Amino acid sequence: MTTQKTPLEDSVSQPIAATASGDAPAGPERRHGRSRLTAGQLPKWTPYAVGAGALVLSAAIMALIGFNVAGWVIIGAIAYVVGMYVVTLVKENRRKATDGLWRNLIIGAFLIALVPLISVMWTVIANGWQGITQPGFFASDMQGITGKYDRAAEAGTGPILGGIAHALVGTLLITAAATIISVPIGLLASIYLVEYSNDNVFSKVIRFFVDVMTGIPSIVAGLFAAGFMLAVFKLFGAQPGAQTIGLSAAIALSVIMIPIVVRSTEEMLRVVPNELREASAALGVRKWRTTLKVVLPTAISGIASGVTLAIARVVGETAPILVTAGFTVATNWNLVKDWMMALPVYIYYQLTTPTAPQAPEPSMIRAWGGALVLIILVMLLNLLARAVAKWLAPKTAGR
Amino acid sequence: MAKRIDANDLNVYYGKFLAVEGVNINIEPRSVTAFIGPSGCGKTTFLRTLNRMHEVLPGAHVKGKVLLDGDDIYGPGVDPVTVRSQVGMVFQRPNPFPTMSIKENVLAGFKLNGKRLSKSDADSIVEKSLRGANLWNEVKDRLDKPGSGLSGGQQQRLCIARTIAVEPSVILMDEPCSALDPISTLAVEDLINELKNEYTVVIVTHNMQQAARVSDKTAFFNIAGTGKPGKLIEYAETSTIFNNPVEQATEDYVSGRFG
Amino acid sequence: MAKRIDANDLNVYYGKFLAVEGVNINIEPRSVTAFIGPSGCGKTTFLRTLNRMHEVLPGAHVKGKVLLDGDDIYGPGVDPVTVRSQVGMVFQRPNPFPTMSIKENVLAGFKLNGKRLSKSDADSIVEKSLRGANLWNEVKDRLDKPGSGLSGGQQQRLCIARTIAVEPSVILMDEPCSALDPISTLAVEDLINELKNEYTVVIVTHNMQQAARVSDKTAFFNIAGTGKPGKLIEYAETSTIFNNPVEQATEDYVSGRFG
Amino acid sequence: GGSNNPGTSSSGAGTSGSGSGSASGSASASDAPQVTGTLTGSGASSQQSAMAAWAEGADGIKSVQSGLKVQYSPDGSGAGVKKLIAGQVQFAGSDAALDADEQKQVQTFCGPEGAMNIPVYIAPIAVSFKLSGVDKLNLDASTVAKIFSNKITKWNDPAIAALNEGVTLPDAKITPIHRADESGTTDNFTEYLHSAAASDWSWDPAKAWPSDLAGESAAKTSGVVGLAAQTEGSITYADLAAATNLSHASIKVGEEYVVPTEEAAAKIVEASKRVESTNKNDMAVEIDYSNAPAGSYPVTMVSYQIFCQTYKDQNTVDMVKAWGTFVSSQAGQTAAQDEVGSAPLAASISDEAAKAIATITVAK
Amino acid sequence: MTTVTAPSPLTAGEKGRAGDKFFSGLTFAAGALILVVLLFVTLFLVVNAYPALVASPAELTGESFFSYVWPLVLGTLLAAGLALLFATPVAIGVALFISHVAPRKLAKPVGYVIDLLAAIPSVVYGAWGMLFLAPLLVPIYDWLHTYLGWIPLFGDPSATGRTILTASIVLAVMVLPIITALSREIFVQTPKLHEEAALALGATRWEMIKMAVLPFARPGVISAIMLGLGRALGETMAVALVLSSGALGWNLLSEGNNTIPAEIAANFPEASGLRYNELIAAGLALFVITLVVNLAARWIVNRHKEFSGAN
Ligand SMILES: Nc1ncnc2c1ncn2[C@@H]1O[C@H](COP(=O)(O)OP(=O)(O)OP(=O)(O)O)[C@@H](O)[C@H]1O
Ligand SMILES: Nc1ncnc2c1ncn2[C@@H]1O[C@H](COP(=O)(O)OP(=O)(O)OP(=O)(O)O)[C@@H](O)[C@H]1O
Ligand SMILES: [Mg+2]
Ligand SMILES: [Mg+2]
Ligand SMILES: O=P([O-])([O-])[O-]
Repeated sequence: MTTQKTPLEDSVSQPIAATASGDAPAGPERRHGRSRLTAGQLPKWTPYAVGAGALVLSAAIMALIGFNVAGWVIIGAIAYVVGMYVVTLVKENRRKATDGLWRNLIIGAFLIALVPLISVMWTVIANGWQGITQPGFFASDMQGITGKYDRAAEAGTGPILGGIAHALVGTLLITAAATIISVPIGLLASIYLVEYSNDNVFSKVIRFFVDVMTGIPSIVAGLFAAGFMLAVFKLFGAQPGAQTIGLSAAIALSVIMIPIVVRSTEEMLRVVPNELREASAALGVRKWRTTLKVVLPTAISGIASGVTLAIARVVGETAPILVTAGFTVATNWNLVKDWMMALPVYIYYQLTTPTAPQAPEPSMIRAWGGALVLIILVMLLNLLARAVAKWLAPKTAGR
Repeated sequence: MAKRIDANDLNVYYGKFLAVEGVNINIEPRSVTAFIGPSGCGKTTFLRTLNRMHEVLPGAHVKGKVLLDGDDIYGPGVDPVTVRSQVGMVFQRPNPFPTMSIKENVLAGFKLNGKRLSKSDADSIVEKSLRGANLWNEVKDRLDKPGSGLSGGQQQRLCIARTIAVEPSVILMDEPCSALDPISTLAVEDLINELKNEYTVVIVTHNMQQAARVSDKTAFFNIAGTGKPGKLIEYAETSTIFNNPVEQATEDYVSGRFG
Repeated sequence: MAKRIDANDLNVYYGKFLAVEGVNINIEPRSVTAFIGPSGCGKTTFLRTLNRMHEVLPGAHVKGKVLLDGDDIYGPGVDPVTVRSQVGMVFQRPNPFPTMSIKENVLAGFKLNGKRLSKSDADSIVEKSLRGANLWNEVKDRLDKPGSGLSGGQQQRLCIARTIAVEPSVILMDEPCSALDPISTLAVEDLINELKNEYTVVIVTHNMQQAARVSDKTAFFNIAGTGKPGKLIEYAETSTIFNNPVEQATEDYVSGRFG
Repeated sequence: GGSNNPGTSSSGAGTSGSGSGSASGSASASDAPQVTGTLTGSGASSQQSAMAAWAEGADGIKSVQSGLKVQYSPDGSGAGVKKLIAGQVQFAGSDAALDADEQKQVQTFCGPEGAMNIPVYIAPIAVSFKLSGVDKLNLDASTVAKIFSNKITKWNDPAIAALNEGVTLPDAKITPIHRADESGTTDNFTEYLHSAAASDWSWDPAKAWPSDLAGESAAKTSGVVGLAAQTEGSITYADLAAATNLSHASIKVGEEYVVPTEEAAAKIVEASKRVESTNKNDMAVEIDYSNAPAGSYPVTMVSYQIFCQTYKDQNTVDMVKAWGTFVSSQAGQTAAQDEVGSAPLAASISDEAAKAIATITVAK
Repeated sequence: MTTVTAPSPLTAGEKGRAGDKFFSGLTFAAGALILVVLLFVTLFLVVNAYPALVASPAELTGESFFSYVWPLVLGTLLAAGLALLFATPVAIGVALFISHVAPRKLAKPVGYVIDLLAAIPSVVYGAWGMLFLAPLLVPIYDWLHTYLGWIPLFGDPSATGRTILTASIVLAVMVLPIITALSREIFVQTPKLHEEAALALGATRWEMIKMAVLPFARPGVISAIMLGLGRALGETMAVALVLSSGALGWNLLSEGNNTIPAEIAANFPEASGLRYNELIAAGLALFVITLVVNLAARWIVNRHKEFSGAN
């Protein structure tokens, strides 16, 4: 099985697939008369013609109700999809028309998904670029930064000071700790569900409650972790308040992460073909080894995806971290002592309570800069996960 | 209904690897052609080029022409779907749809035509196809059970039933009987004999006796060595291939101890 | 090394469905036993009970006893892994590990169990096993390529190599040659003959000639009708089964046209 | 390296000094003995900007107590008080003084005398609007109440026009914007409406906006300010210091209209009565809206820091004293005014606060 | 069963079995741990919610806890439901685009690009929603109201665009990558064997998807949707920032409605005494909804249970 399944390359005479299909080069000497295999087929330029027609039609409609570009494109796209369907239906047959319709809808779905993506990314990059290019943005924390400097910065008489060092350190540590806690638990639990439970009642209960767990609001997870750690610390006679540490936040995040890891991993393990398990078992391999060495590597790409999703989810959480790890302007490398800052908390507070209320601009710049860094961080993680997955994944080829 | 197939100078690649080289072959309509040859020589590979299943694999492509009744199936603008609905295929490994019942499996291809099927029509198609594949008696009481709960041989016959239900012009079969017991094999061979009246049939087999029994013409493929491409060595009437082949390699192969 | 197998009153179930009923059989060490019978009669099912692979399927279970050198493999406290490491198996459908190269596939039995092998040991095991499965020449230049890029027959032989690499006491083979050409079939049959000197070999085959050629004893399974359980009809010396069987059903089956 | 912080770096006393011009750090301006340690507080987010000035600023606590580190988590007043009660922090910041119940609960941690509310941050709440062509507006309590209770819906409503002769008001819809989250600002604002315009505002003052009053809302001060700045014809209420890019209405006090300013806000606090408390050092005030002195701005929020009367150990007592005294001192208040634009406490209040804080002792 | 005198050599290998036992014990423990955590969470919720549940109505925000919480419950379900309604078809479309439609060279980068959506923290979605999306939607809402105003859902439009519909759109964007990424991974795992079987029958690409891919992936896709649902139900910050909250109402174009997580996040900081318990009780209510929704979803799924596609 391939890591990233390549599309099946049976082109249905649409431009997007034609470029990729392994067609033989067109024979130089075409037979006289059209091939019966292409008989009744729409000419190649049909999509372009329909597209042009759709845009014209759309322009006409827009002329009636007032022109705007977005409306023109949207109505044009709808007209194109409908137009292609009708033309294919009339000129060819229903199956081809349906195929084309779905293809267009699927491509359309992709384009629709790109719209918010581009919009959000544009917002973040446009606003955040200035932040991350501030000198010292990554190296400094917010110690000593007060509204005075921001006011000066906004007035143009000083640089924008302060940075995200403390928040970045906190986010990395807290997220790493949460990952270290949740991924093994999540993986093991999903292995239990798929490989060991035989679908017994206990596994059904776990599966059900894991689903329920996915719906716990993050703030509740945070409050829970704070309360839990307080109880634990009390048990060991620590000072109240000593539980406000990075580790508490990591536990809160784990409560959010675990169900995501379990659910995604479970699905990925489930689609590993049984014949592989049997092949391994028949060689006298113990089940745990089979699981670790045959099943997991086969599913690794999907598992990596799920874990990345889980990390991406928690790395952006604000409320649970604030109520567990506190709020600080100084860099703290210690997960089990003192307050710790995290990037989302930083972003949230820079946005909502600017350092200088009269001059929020520098805070905004720092906030968006932090957001951009956070996104870049997750993307790097994603790349890393993909690299790991590729490294462990099935060698591709073959039927 | 039956169509002729001609391959001209066909080279078949997996990415950069040339798996089959320079095949020229003319397959007559209403005939049974058998492909024989040692394992790994490219029989499956070549067979899959005849209905454009080959290109489904990433990087796999062909050079040359395959003509279906004179029309190049690799010609510009040709839709592989059109080709495949005319050239059906039974795979070397049985592959019933696991989420479908036995009945749905049989009707899977047929339903694609989108013609509304009355229940009685559907039933008669299912019965006819399953009888054709000699599976009817074994499964008639559990048509609504999943196709994956069948034994290996039963699955293979289910796939045969599924393919003939569509009634394509050409039927390609990749070792259709390798998982079958003699009785089922016999039934499938009978089926092939029957199909020949209306369709063009191409079958890959390791069983020389089977090739001798069912085919009109036989193509012998061979491979010179590892990493080399497979080639069509000899293609002639089945009796010629088995009794006085032109090539030494053919003679060696067919006179080896029979499988 | 070889061990004897005795099944006493074995019933095999898929959930509630009784697939094979009341099998009593004694398989001698250092012998080759062939299972024959029509498709769907339970050969695979029964074979899989001999190394406890059957119970891998959800709901599948057995009643009765299977003794390996006198020890009940279904006895209390018996570890199926221990059983399986003594009773190896080649499946009806080739199933190389897609995550592994050809070489890793052959060594899977060691590597997966966490055994350390020196490079030279590993190389010699790989070569010996692949030669044994008659695959060495075809793949020696691409041992690091994925096992799934092989032809059907090559994959099957790879699975055979993988099984003999770990040198179990008993080797079960489910139609090992069904995807093989005569030459490879011959090689595998030779291999079986060789294995017999040290191991107990059980093979399922649809090919009567093969059964006749390689086996010492033959067991004929049959099924009375759909939904009925498969039964062991007759078990005797191969020559007896093929020349003067006791049961009419056996006679009918083996005298049918051969596959 | 590469740090661009103006003040102390995390390594301690050393100053990298890139932006700071004033004397700081080692130059101990106080005669008080030096204390070292970390003081932890939590509470109102309204104080957060001022907190930055007090805890981090060049003129902040570091200028008198270089060894005192103060950390403050802007969890919200309620959360801050809860944490103080639970003993998880040493002081709380709150937009509302402890009520009787809380005074009782806090005794577990603070000892039998409970805790004291010390006013440290006075903020005028501006009634701010965005209306093109209009940047000056006079309003009285009842008009404000009617606008926010959706009784007046147009800018050119006669009631508004009557207060603003000579101003051309457009025929535009008014979009009142309130806080979506519970907040001290809302509490003070509704308190003002409730007491100054009782007939037009029937709801009890509360941190939460009346749930049966529909309207646009946004989270946090910056949220309402941002939304108002985005929305033509909007009106909202927010901490004056943060209500940038908006115009502010003058509020009728007596017969005149008072522009929201820090001084005007400080004035009303100075004139306010104390609230009865079980702790004799408690300085919680209750603003008397109906008797606002001339020139004072009535819509004003007082934010407190809440300290225990007793702490378990001497070092905490020293830290709290050093901190509390500084924050409520004129120096601390000026620092906050410079940074945030809050109204400084009157000198009399500062002095009183210093006395109250001086009574903090170690628990017996 | 047997009366063995000498121990069977088959039972001798106890040592090797320890690894298996240990590992399966470990996986079981992990599963049990999850339940224990959930038990603790439940306990935490119940203990902290209890005072609000038994308090006299006078001390509560609403007339009773129930009257306080049910509009929030409906608001949460409305927002999450709309979000899933928007996101699911698009997400599955994108997943299919990546796995089966896009040219091979494009598929990987496209998958990566869509993963970007998951990388965006919810605060940023909130900020984007309130600063950018909401104003953008104002004219569209006006348009909807003008032309489709007769549908009760499209009543008087808000002047700011911060409505439940906007919040749902933001939520949809947030759950989209979750559903896409998991569905894609499952689609990709569809056995080639079955895809080829469909193609060889003359199926078009869409028919192949319908015949081989979707049935195989169905349980996985449902799981992905459930994960998305969990996210939509539990999302806090984005909703808190985007929505101009208020009383429950059917008009999607005006301010109003609220979700439980947003309600908790907005009011928790200032909450003290019973108000805090009330908020936690709202959290408990959400927990119960999630439970019920999942029960319902499982019931629907199991009703249509088909043959598993894995083997
Ligand atoms: N997916 C693939 N990628 C690369 N090489 C392949 C692939 N499939 C097959 N090959 C190689 O192509 C050659 C021909 O394989 P093919 O499957 O056509 O053989 P075959 O004649 O059908 O053999 P068999 O009788 O064993 O099925 C072999 O060398 C094989 O290893
Ligand atoms: N997983 C399963 N679940 C339920 N029934 C099954 C399953 N596998 C096989 N069966 C049934 O058990 C019976 C015996 O099957 P088995 O695979 O043992 O046959 P076989 O003799 O090996 O046939 P073949 O020669 O075709 O491989 C058949 O009726 C089959 O349909
Ligand atoms: Mg083949
Ligand atoms: Mg079988
Ligand atoms: O200071 P606030 O409580 O209004 O945020």
